[in-house]
Amino acid sequence: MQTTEKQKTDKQNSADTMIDVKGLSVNFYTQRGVVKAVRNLSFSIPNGKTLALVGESGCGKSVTAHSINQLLPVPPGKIVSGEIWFKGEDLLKKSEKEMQKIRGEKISMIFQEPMTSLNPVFSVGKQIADVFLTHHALSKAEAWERAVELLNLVKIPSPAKRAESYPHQLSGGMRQRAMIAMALASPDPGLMIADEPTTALDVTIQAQILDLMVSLQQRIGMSLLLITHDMGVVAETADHVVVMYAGRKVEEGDVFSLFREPSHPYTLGLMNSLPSNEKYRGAVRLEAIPGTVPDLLSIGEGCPFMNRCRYATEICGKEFPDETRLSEDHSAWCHNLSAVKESKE
Amino acid sequence: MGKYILKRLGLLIPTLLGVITLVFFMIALSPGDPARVMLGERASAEQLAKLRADMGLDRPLHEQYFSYLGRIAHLDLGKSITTGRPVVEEVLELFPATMELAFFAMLIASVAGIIIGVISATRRNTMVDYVSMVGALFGVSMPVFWLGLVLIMIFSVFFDLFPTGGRMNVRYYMDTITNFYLIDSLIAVFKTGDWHYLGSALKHLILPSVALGTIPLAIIARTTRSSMLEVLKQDYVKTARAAGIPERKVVYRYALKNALLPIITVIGIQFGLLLSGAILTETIFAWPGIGKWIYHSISARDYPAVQGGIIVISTVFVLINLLVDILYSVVNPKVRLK
Amino acid sequence: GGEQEAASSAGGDGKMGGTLVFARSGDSVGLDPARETDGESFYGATAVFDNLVEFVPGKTEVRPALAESWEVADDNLSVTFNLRKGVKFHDGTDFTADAVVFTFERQFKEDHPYYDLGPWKYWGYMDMSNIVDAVVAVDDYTVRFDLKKPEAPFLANLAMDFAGIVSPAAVEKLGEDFKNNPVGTGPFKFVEWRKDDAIIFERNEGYWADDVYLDRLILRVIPDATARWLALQKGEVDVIDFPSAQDLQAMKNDPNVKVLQQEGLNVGYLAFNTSKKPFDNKLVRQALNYAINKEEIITAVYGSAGTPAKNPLPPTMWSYNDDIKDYPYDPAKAKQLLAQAGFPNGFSTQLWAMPVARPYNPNARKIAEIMQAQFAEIGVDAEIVSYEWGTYLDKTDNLEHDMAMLGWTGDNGDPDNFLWVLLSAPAAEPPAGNIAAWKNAEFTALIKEAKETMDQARRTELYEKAQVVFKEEAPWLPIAHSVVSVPMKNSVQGFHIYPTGKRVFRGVWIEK
Amino acid sequence: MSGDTVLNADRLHTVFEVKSQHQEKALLRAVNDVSLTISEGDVLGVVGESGCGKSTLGRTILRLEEKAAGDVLYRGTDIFSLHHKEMKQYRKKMQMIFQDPSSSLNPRKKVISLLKQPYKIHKTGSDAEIQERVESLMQEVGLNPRHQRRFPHQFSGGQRQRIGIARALALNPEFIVCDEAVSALDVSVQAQILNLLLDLQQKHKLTYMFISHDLSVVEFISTRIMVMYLGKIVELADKVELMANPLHPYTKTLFAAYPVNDPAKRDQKKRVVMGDVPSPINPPSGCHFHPRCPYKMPICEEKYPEITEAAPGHQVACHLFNK
Amino acid sequence: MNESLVQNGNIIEVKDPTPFQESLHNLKQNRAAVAGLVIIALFLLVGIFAPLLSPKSPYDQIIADRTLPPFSPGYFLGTDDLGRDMLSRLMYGARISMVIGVVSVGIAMGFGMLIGVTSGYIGGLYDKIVMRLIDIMLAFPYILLTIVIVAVLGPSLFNAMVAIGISQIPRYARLVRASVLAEKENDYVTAERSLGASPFSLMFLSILPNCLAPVSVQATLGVGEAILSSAALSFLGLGAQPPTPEWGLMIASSREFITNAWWIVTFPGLATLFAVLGFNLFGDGLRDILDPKLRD
Ligand SMILES: Nc1ncnc2c1ncn2[C@@H]1O[C@H](COP(=O)(O)OP(=O)(O)OP(=O)(O)O)[C@@H](O)[C@H]1O
Ligand SMILES: Nc1ncnc2c1ncn2[C@@H]1O[C@H](COP(=O)(O)OP(=O)(O)OP(=O)(O)O)[C@@H](O)[C@H]1O
Ligand SMILES: [Mg+2]
Ligand SMILES: [Mg+2]
Repeated sequence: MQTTEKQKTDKQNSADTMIDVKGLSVNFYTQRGVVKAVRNLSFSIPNGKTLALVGESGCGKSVTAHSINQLLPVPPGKIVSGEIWFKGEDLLKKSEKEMQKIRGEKISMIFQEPMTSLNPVFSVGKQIADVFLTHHALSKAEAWERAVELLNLVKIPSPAKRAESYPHQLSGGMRQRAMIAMALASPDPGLMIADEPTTALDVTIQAQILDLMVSLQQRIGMSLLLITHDMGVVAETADHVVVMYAGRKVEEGDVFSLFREPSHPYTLGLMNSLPSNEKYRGAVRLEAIPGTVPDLLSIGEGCPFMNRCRYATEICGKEFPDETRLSEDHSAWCHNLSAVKESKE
Repeated sequence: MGKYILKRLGLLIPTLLGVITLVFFMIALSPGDPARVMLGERASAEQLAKLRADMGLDRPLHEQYFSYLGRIAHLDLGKSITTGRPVVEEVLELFPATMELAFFAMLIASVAGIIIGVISATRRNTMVDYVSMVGALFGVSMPVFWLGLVLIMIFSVFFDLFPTGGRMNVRYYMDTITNFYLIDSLIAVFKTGDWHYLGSALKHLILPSVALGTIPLAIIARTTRSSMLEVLKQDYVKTARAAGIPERKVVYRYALKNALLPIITVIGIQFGLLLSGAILTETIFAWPGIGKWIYHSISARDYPAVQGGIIVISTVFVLINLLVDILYSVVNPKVRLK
Repeated sequence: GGEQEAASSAGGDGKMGGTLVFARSGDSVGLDPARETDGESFYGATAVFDNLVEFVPGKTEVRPALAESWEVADDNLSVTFNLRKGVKFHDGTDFTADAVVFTFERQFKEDHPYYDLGPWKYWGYMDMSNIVDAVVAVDDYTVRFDLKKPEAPFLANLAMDFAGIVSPAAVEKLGEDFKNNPVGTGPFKFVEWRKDDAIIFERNEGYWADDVYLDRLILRVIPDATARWLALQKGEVDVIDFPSAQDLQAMKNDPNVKVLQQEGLNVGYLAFNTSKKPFDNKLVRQALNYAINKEEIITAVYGSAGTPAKNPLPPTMWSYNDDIKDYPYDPAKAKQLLAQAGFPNGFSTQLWAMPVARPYNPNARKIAEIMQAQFAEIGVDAEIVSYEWGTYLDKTDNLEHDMAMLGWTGDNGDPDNFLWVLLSAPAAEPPAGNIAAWKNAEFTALIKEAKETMDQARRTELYEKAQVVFKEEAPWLPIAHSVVSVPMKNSVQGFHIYPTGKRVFRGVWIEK
Repeated sequence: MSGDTVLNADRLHTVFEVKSQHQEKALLRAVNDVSLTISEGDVLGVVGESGCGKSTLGRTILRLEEKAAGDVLYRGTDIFSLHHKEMKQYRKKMQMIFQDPSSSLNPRKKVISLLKQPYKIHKTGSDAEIQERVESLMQEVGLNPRHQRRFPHQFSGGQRQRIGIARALALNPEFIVCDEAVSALDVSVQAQILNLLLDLQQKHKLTYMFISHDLSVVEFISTRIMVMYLGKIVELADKVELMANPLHPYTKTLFAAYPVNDPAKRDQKKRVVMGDVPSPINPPSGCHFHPRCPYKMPICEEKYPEITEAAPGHQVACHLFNK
Repeated sequence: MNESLVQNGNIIEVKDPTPFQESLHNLKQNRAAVAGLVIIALFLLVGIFAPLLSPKSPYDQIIADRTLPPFSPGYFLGTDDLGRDMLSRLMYGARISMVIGVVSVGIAMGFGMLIGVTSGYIGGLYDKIVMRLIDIMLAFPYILLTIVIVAVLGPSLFNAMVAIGISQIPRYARLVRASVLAEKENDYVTAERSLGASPFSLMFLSILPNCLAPVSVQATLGVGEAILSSAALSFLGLGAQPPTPEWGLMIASSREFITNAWWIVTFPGLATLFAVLGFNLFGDGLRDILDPKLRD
């Protein structure tokens, strides 16, 4: 879980790192101007671990995910710099043909909307079987059989019958299970990217899906990139957390220390904004972060959080801070960490 | 499914009743009377009066209306005032010609339109895309009758590739059984081993079909393109790509089947429009079809003929819509009927 | 091509065989000639039916056909026909006097079992009920017509299509369907009718005359005139009807095509409604006559398919008064006359034009456009009005118009068929044949006398005088007589244009 | 649980006619026999899974949906018996704040006209007065009055929600239904809005019905909490009582399903969640929850349990507590 | 949302465009739409200023100068069969076509929107009846419907416009109804209802303006179609009457010249084609601009 630049270089070929993103920047060239959706983002996920990417809506989480398996809409999107090392290879140097082999075969993906992520005109079984057919040398019947097995694995009741159902005949939870099954149809599941897999679901269903994902991940031993904006979900599932704000990484760390010691003013504010926070028992007001997320179009070179930050100083508007390591597994990017720390006490 | 179809067919009746009523009163309200048209410049007053009485035109309107409804209820479309022949007979003779033309035009339009649309969508913002879409825009902007004349001038007169009009070289005395010449000529080929009939029938079909099919072709191409673009943006396409499904398969199997849904609807609508839109094409290509016939019947105030023709066209139109809905449900499991 | 065809001699070898495709503008309505009124229907009927007498090819004279000879009674009140023997209908039944009686009685005897298949329109048009009293079969091959009054054009009437002899057996068998499956004794047998497409006939092998050469005759429908011409150029058809005036020159220049032309028995005119102001004023009517440049109309609309008209009668009609001089095109004079009539600044009016092409006027609306422009020059502001055809006839009959175009095609070659129907005072009562509503005592007296006189010379004199009155009073602006043009492949021989508009395919052969 | 009764719903039913998959008509009982009382100053929190009828209940109480049976009394007046004119007067007193801040604001209207509309409809005051009031209203909800000429889409989600709140406040209502008023917002903004709602409640002495699927939000803001499942009330109690002592198995399930914001506690958590939410068109027989219930008894399949008072002020509809 | 954020130059203010400015901007980006607009503008200008621009009167006949080919002295595009200047007639034709488009579409849109809004909003039995009637009109093929209506009203240019307008009502009615049904679901409607707004103001002042985007696209395309339909009606003799220089009529009345004076037929055909093309291009572009789904 080392993410400093230096260490990453050492580790890039290391056998126990599944994916290593280095200095990723993504721009969108729109009619209104250039949207710098992701800037200089780095992180890595060790084999079999879960990394949670959290942040408010529009902060670049999905863009990051799509950059990894290169499904960004190009144009208007463009990866302007960075490297994405996956099992020792830089994915950004791969051709579309080669990427097609990697997608589904080694990196699978689950999307936020189970309602729209399955093709409405094919049965669920067929869609899963198709993935098998693409990546394995199987007959159609065999592929179907394997699809049914997978549906069983993701705990869909009477899977053989359900395989013949069309997406609209399934409930949201079942659809999301089917999506997971499809993601598992790869022959060599190394990395699974789950982009807000439970946001559209009810809590009771969300709990089931999260349990399922965690147990499957442990069973298969794949790495998981979990994208979410729900701190609760992070707390329950992640090993390591990257907090993003307006395209930038502002804090990252091991899940326990990050929740124990949120250090960046944004992370801190985020935690304080949660009404479920212990300290609000009986209180009548929350400690909210004032203001709103800036428009990525109009953002300068400084810290994007500065205009909502009560610790902001002059320097914040001029340059983005360097990494401050708080402990071995915990870093933050803020000019005024000491001030933050002081006020907490 | 059966129940659904029955229900839809049941809806046909009030719709047709509405159409019949609408036509009846509109024609009754329109100036000019059929007796006058029939008798021409030389009619005397007594002759006119007698003919009007014979045709029941002197009775009060509501009486005429209800007696007409009564006959329709017995599936009797009456007799054409101009020719005195049963309307059903005339329709059976002419309608196949129009159907054949419309069907063939639609076939050309659908196949070419879908291909062009898909290619444009997958090569969005390339030269191919621009050229096809500008071409398609020209297509929908074309006055059909003018296009027909131009096509004849170019392909028939200048290059001498196709006949100027008609359904078949009249010098071939082919037996007409179904009045669908493609079918009849196939039967003839079967019986005589002579391919001339089929060749001639096809050759005669091409120019009018192209003229008639241009607008639908353009519309289908455009619909296909935008529908494809829309579908290609959907999450499930992203899912398929993320699962490593090859791009060709994503486009032609995953996306196209979804994109077909609006296209089917458009094809249905266009087919319906073609049935009546054929009036102009039929006139220019001397095509003995029902559109031209209805048009002439309207100018001759031939009530029964107009009514009969419109009832038939409307019925077919409604049936095509039903067919489209059924087809739609075959492609789209969401509305698939049990 | 281009020159007129010399009459080819009948008989001889090498003429037999072949298919002739004749392209025309519309389909027949029905093929029972007594029921129908339109030329297209007659085209089909003529091939199937024979009459007792027939017109000499290209003429209005009458010659024997199914009747080998006839005698007119001294009192002119009956005609007895001696029928040709051994003639068979296409259905194999014999042609006898009974068939003749059947053919005619069904058209006027209200208790005839087939009277109800009518209306028998031409019988009415020709006023036959007031002419024919009875048709009597004297014996199997002799038929006598008893007349109510002496009627000079009666024989010519019998040569008209409505008098084609039908097979009683076939009518009895087919009933109403007879009009779709006609059976006569004519040169061609009906084979098949493809609605709005083609009617197919084949040669009647047992025909009583030996000048039927074509194996097959196909009447094909091509509504668009230019399309017909293109089809002829491409050889898809052999003869075409009603060519567009615009294409005539090209046709004449085409080496593979020849154009037969003959003046038609018709007149197209613009009638002034003399019952309305200001057309009740003779000066106004004359002024309007002076205002129109007919040459321009002919050039622009008729091309070489029309000649300017000065009289209500066509020039091919006997008693045509060629001494009459037309009003010259003289806008200045027209203006002066208008001023004299009290309209120095002209007036506003309506100019009605038929919505359809007629034999006597291929494009009334275009003529109206030209007239409108020319009237404008003398200050007359004419709004062009057009109704759907049936309405148009109704409204003109009821004299609702100011000025209206219309025309007439002669049926039987008698001047009375023009002048009485179109210009007599009795015909000016609505529904008026005389849509000028012109009630001129002198004119009506002249043609009434002519109608009742049997002496041709006297009649000619009277009609010529009437035409002088007409010209002076100017109830019409006669526009043109159309020239019938029939373009065909050079190989088509023996085709004749009939003044009455018939299309006869007997005697036609194809040069191989 | 303080003052007079503001609103009283008695055996309220709301039914929709819907088309089932096979195009057949079916009845959907979105609100099924719901009785509740809201007193002045109360914040009644309503939780439940998607589709359980929370919004429909809120809308029916405001007579924005027609009831099928039962009564809604607003300070003793049966609002469903009122004529259009009378109802208009009552509309001033009861307002609604919606979930989706973008769809609840007419995209073609500028903020100023959106906020002036309530006054225009009720014809209160001159143009100048209205203008003044609108500006102070904007200030009150934390919007810059200088932005009054902007269109809704030119604001952020949180700001749009503030516009919605301002509009609801315009006519000085007494009772506001907040239908998922903060669900669409990011947590940081959500906190701002929750604060605002609480401030306004105190300042204007408002009564809220607060609908949300997020337990933590409801827990934070409510004085009483009501849990719904498939159109029915399953449990209703004072907040403190309910959180400390949830009785209904569904309530327990629901509470257990919410993730806890503390990774340290994740291994201690025991989940009891199972199965999917059944379709409301065709709810299970007997107790709607029985197919998912770990404590299922034979009677649960047959009979819907009566709602009973298990503890003082703690109502629950479960056979376990039906003596 | 911007100005409070401006600080130290980190956040650069981007002024939010009004919806109109945004649409205008998008329009400028859409080359097809601009091309369409240019064509429309061209035809409009020619139409409006026809009396000033046209070299001759469109009605003046010089029979002696009939059927002169293009580039003949004095006649840039030649003359027609009555010796009238083609160019002038085409210019006046532009004026007529624009009027046809506007009037027909105006009728269709006016009634269609009224029907669509009311039936979509009110629903219930009223909606059922109205939609049944619309279905009947739709089951009645479009061209035949116009022909029958003209048969009732009598052939004239104005009646043709009315007929085309009436025949096009169903599409607007359906379009608006569908939009209303979708719009009705939006909470802003509920919100205004909860404020006590009257159904009238909800229908016409709140919902309808939000349904105008698809209507304006349809209307633009509809103008093109109306021009085509009117040309077709004139071609059948049911529309404009001579000597009106309406393009369809010009084609119809000179059809027979196609073999020997091509320009008389070809120019009105091309004029129609390009005018309609202009509206289609623009309508298409408008759809792209107004339909955010298709936008990048
Ligand atoms: N196709 C695109 N064109 C232009 N801008 C885009 C596009 N896709 C994303 N963006 C911009 O990139 C930024 C990051 O978007 P992204 O989807 O990654 O956000 P996110 O963190 O996933 O948010 P959410 O939680 O809402 O899913 C946003 O500001 C968005 O406006
Ligand atoms: N207008 C309507 N017509 C038909 N069915 C409706 C209508 N409105 C709501 N429903 C149905 O009624 C049920 C309850 O809906 P409601 O919106 O009240 O649920 P909810 O609890 O607010 O859910 P959510 O949390 O998703 O907002 C749902 O099944 C819904 O599909
Ligand atoms: Mg996202
Ligand atoms: Mg809700």
